[in-house]
Amino acid sequence: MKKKLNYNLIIGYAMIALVLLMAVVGLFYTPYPVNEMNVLQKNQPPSFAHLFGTDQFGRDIFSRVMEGASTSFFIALCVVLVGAVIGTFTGALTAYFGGWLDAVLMRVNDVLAAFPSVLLAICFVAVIGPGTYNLIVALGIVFIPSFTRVVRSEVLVQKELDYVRNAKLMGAKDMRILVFHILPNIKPVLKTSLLVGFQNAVLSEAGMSYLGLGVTQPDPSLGRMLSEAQGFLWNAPWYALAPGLTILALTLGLGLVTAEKE
Amino acid sequence: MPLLDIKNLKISFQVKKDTDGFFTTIGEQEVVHGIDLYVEKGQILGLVGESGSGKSVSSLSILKLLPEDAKITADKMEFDDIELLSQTEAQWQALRGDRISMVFQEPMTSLNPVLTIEKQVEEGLLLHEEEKYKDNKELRRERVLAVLEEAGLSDPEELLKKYPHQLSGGMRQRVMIAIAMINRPELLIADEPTTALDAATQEIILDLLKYYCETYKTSILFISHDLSLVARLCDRVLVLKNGKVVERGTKEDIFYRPKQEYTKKLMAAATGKQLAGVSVTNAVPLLQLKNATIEYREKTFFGKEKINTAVKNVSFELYKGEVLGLVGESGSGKSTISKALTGLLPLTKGELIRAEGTGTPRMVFQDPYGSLNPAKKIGWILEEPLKIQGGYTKEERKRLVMEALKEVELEEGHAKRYVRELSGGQRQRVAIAAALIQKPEIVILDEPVSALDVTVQGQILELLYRLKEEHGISYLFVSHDMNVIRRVCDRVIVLYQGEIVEMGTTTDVFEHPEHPYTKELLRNNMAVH
Amino acid sequence: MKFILKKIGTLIITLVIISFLSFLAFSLIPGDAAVANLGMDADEAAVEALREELGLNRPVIVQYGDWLFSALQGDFGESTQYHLPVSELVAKRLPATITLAIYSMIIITLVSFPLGMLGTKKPDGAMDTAVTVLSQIGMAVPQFFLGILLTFFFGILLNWFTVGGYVNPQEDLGGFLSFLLLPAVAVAVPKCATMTRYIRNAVVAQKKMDYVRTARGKGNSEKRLLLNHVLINVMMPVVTMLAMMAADVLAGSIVVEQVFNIPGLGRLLITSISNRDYPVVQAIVIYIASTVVIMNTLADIMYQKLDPRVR
Amino acid sequence: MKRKLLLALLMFSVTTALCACKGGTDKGDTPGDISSGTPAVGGEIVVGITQDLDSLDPHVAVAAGTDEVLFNVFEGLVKPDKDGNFVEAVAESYVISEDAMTYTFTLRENVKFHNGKVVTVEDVVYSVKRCAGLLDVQDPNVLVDSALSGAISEVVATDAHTVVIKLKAANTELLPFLTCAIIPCDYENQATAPVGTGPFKFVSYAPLESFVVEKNPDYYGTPAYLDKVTFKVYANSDAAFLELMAGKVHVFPYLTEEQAAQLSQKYTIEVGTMNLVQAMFLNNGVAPFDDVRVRQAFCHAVNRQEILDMLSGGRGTLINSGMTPGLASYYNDTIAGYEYSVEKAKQLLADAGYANGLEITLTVPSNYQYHMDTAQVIVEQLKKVGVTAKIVPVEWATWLSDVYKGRDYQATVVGLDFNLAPSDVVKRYNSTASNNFMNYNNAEFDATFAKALAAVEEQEKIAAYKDLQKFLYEDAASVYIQDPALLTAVSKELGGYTFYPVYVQDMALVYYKEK
Repeated sequence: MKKKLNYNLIIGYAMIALVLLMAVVGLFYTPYPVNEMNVLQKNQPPSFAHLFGTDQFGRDIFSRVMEGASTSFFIALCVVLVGAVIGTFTGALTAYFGGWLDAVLMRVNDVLAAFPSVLLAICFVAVIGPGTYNLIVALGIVFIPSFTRVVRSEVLVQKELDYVRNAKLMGAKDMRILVFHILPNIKPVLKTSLLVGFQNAVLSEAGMSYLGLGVTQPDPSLGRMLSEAQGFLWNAPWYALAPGLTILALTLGLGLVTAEKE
Repeated sequence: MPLLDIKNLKISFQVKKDTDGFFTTIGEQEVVHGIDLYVEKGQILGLVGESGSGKSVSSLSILKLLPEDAKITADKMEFDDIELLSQTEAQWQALRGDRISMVFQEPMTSLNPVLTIEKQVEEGLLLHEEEKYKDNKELRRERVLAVLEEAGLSDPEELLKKYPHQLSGGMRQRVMIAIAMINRPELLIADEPTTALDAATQEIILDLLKYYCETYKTSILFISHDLSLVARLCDRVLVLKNGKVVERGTKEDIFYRPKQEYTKKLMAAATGKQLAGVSVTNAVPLLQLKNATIEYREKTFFGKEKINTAVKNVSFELYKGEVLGLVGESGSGKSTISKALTGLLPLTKGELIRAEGTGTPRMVFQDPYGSLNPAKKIGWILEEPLKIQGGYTKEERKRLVMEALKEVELEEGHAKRYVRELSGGQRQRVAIAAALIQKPEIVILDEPVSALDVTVQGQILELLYRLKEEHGISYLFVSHDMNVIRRVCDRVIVLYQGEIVEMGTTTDVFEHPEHPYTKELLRNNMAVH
Repeated sequence: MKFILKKIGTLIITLVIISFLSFLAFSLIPGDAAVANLGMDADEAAVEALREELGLNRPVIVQYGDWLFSALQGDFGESTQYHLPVSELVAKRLPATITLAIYSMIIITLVSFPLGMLGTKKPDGAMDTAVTVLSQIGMAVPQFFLGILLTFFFGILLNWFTVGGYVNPQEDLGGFLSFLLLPAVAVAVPKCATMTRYIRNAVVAQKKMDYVRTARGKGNSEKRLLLNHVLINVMMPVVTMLAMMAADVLAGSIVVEQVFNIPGLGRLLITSISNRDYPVVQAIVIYIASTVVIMNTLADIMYQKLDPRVR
Repeated sequence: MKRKLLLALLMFSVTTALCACKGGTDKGDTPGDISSGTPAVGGEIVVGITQDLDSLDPHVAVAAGTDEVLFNVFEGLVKPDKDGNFVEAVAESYVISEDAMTYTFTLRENVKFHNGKVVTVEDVVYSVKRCAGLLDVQDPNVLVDSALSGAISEVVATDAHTVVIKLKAANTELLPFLTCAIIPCDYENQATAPVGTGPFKFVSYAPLESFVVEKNPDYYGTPAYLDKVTFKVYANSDAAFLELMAGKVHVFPYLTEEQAAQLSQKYTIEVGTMNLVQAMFLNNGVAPFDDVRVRQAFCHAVNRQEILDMLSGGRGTLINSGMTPGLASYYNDTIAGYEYSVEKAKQLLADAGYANGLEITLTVPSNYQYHMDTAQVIVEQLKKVGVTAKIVPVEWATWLSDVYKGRDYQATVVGLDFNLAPSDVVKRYNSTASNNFMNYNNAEFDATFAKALAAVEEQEKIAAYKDLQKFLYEDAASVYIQDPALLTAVSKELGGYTFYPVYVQDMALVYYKEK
């Protein structure tokens, strides 16, 4: 018997852990106050004093990346939760009970699910305006269909299985069957969807903030930082690198873990 | 000089195990531990064994069709004096489909779903006699039509442009055989070629194999779990168990003078010990189905209704303490009736009457894995019906669960396991325990042993019999397997296309079948005797 | 044929629903074009007059009916910001976006097939692992970050192309096409990675199918096996997936147009959103929605045509 | 010209705009004149702009960015020169009556529109009436200039060369508003193919891409040197900057400090000011800013020099009251301004009862990056005096409706632009002014303003305006910050680039230097 390390999983978890650590620590401690400006320290390259350098206001990029990471985590988490909770709810109910409501909801759902998430989110934000909470609402809505679809198709499969028939024979009520018998069985699928959804949520949040339709100033956000940094690409390329690589580490870590779990 | 001569064949696989997420443990597992076999020219060798015996793996190794991580070693593996194991990949390719061919169990998946039959049949010609056939479409087609016709396909022209899914199971398997035979191979390996087919078609395929053997002196290596099939077809038989040869000999040796315990057990399971015999007279029926008709309605997109009649005008009674067999092929309406009896499906016409004090029948399904919630532990699964029923304290429920486990000869520790951690037989025991825990009067057994190996089948049947005797339960035993039905049923109902074509005591039906369909069923199943 | 008609029927209904919903949504937004248009010191009467002229005072359903009627004739109204017909504005933006999308689709197709099959000879082997890691990175990288990186390396460090130097196709088609290459790469990479992974998994899965064993049993070489048997089976879901990917590519180009300063539909959309130029936003949203829905319908029909099993 | 709040750039832009110079430049007396080379006739250039044109019809256009470009195509009866004087354009001469009740304009002979038609008095009457909203059938898209509509009672042509404008009340400051474009009265395609009288004529316009003009050979005045000018629209100054690095743009006026530093190799960096009052405007009507001590505290707490250092490399002109030096003689340069002093600020806050700190909200339009940045710097500075300020970014439309019109805010950071008339700068502080979004209320101010408006005598007028500025300073009506610097990159091959005290890019003066 040989033992082989699962490098993908280890690296994946390590990356997530690193960003998570930055985000969590960032909530309580940052090397410099996030918004503290310093005229004398504008656009400094990375150094021991400023690990990732400073931006055009002399603010410490490392501190801002930490804070930005927590914002990203927070938003992505909320988005996925909104999507997953509502999506699971509608998906499970419509699949289990069927009927015309199922038909209508699925029509709507299919149309929505066909749209790339950023595009739909742009449409929503166009209506409700940018901002952290609006973004969560917009992306949350956008993320519902994918969960609905996954849960629905899984429940459709499960409800035809003999164990559900068995439960019915025992006299179990529909809701009991749904909650205690079927839902535990879609947990594995839901887990993967949550991971994939989280990765998408991080990417979407960053994209929206980059477009200026997400987190608004002065709240630091990795996407926004990148759009600001783009203007300094010639004289301060590290500015773009820090938030970009942080997003990448998070999404890549999630991707690697998801791939291993599938 | 045998055509195929194998000495001390060993096959092992790499096994990956995800132990704790971060580590993958890779180990080697030997599944075939030194098998010797030979096939003479023009002879049919039967390879018999239950699942996990190594019969399929061994046969695949002859054509090197095993996955890449398989390690094959043998002292000798000669085909017509060619040492197979030292062949290069190109040499293997030249042998495959030309001198040695294979037919597989599942013709649907074994054919390429998106290529026409013609493309798939003619490919053998193009691969092995390219110069001759490449630019000669007429010649190619002529050969294809001939080989299809020989395989018993009546209208081969019609078939050429069709796709596998447009054919019936039997036709597909004939196409598979045609593909295998197009280059007149010297050796044909048939791996459970009839298992996926219904009884009538099985017979035709066996005849076809016999025909090739006799006409072209093709040697056949016939692999099956079904002793009765092997008995009818093969000259010599090898019995395998857990990757080792248990017994070998001529057909007569194995069937009439088996030496090994295991062979005897296999034979016993195939023929069956009689478990039925309680004659029921004058009892009040627990359950009555009167003139039941069941239709499925499908609404199409434009609102038209499509009506599918699954069961037509069926009436019967189930008495206390009896085992009533329900026999028929898939699509005969067996499952529909059992669903209707449990109330999962409404009757379109007719009525269902249960005697007073009789609860809803419980069910045991064919596939215990699907019928037991895979996300829950056994203890939870057994406790659930009691919870739903209500009226028990937690301690009482636990006690009842433990009793039920004991009843089906499982241990208390099993309560803490998941379904996937149990063997097939154990799962079915759990399913039975779950069905019985509420002490029902009637249990519907829907093909309860079909998914199990024959030796396990016997154990489960005996368990069911004992439980019936002890608790006075009535069974409705649904099956397509006449052997099993004969062993356990008191009375039998034969279903054909949704209608009852024959009903009577087991003895009557088996000894004096009246309906031609019943006769056909019996002929195919009972050939050993 | 009936299937196609049915699909087209659903398509039309879907489009009407989408257009109405988006129309409704935009009409609910507070702060209208009249105010935005006249600036900060405009007086109430003037705003009211403009509102009247723009038809903002009528019930939504009437506005929608009007809009739909003209839209069917190709008239999507007038931009409140530029006072030009929306259709003209959108038409001007289309070449860049469509070229970018087509470019990306070509890259996706050309790269993902060979890359997807590269590692399948020995699943979990070194080559396979390399492809897997590469595709994981590709899927994880945000398109705009990739765009910025490409800008930095090829535009600033290597100076191989002019950053932000979009050229009008009418002026210089060659320059136009060569400029769009890097943006197309930025749009394509994540989708390419997804596709590569999909193809890789599909090939590996197909190779485990019984029919492959049959084909091998006939004496097919590994190469013939892959090309004549596996690929055709992998192709069908992949082709439909490619069609569906068109939507993702459009979405990607919205972001990437911002990065590379390309005057395409995406930039028009973002600008119009900030200008509250709703006729334009409306038209673009519906344009993109139509593309998405049409591509999906096309994918369905294509699948229907390609796969003998559902034909 | 019309009034508008500076609508500068699109949402990602780094700086706002509007230009002015007059002493605001580093180069002293001849600020706009880069010259030194001999002018060559001919050539084509590309000028970068970051705000797309909102309309080609000069009377419909609202955005400052549009006027900036259309200045080359259209002219009024008069037009501003680089020193802030109004010189005759379509009019050959003008007379303002003694009582300041009638303006009489004599038209220049044979001024031709770009379509070849000669300018007639009908065209002039039509154009002025259209701007003033006096036409019988008024296009609702036209932005009626309230300064004109409120003042003019009648516009009549007395003969083929003379137009008389009669006023409702005496007004000596109407000239700056009569720069409104003269357009043909019977031409209907103004919005798509504009026709004016300027030194350049319209060639083509592609929304969000470019606006192209070519030399008007029939121009009555000094003809332009250049044959063709392409105004290219960029999403933001970053995008333009990248093309500047590639040498594809000849003139670009809205650089950030960092960008300017990197471009100095290839370009001459011209420094002007934006002719803009940038301030943290305070709502005098609500707590805590209804207390003058709090307002004064904030004036002491904001380190204006640091804002300049942070955002524009120290460039920009600090202002101490509500007017910029661009208004020349009207500007009160004797006001010293509030010194930066944390102690004084803290003391004043304590006096007002906020010894333990104070929380306020800053409502800032998020599309103006420069103001957003300023606000961010201010927030940091306020922390030092115990004030916690929270920035609420809002969209421009929301800012207009909530802050500007609704006056529902505590403080905001924006820049206000104005016409070259001094009244235009300060009249919003009149307690009854509809656009007095600061809710500033000082009876003495109101009285002095009325006096200034009515004054016909120039010295009296100047004195009154200087007093008005003093009131604003003493009452600390808002925290006045600066007239921001305008950094413009001009290709080293070019000469003649000139800053104006209004927001224009005059391409008629630009030329390629003779080699």
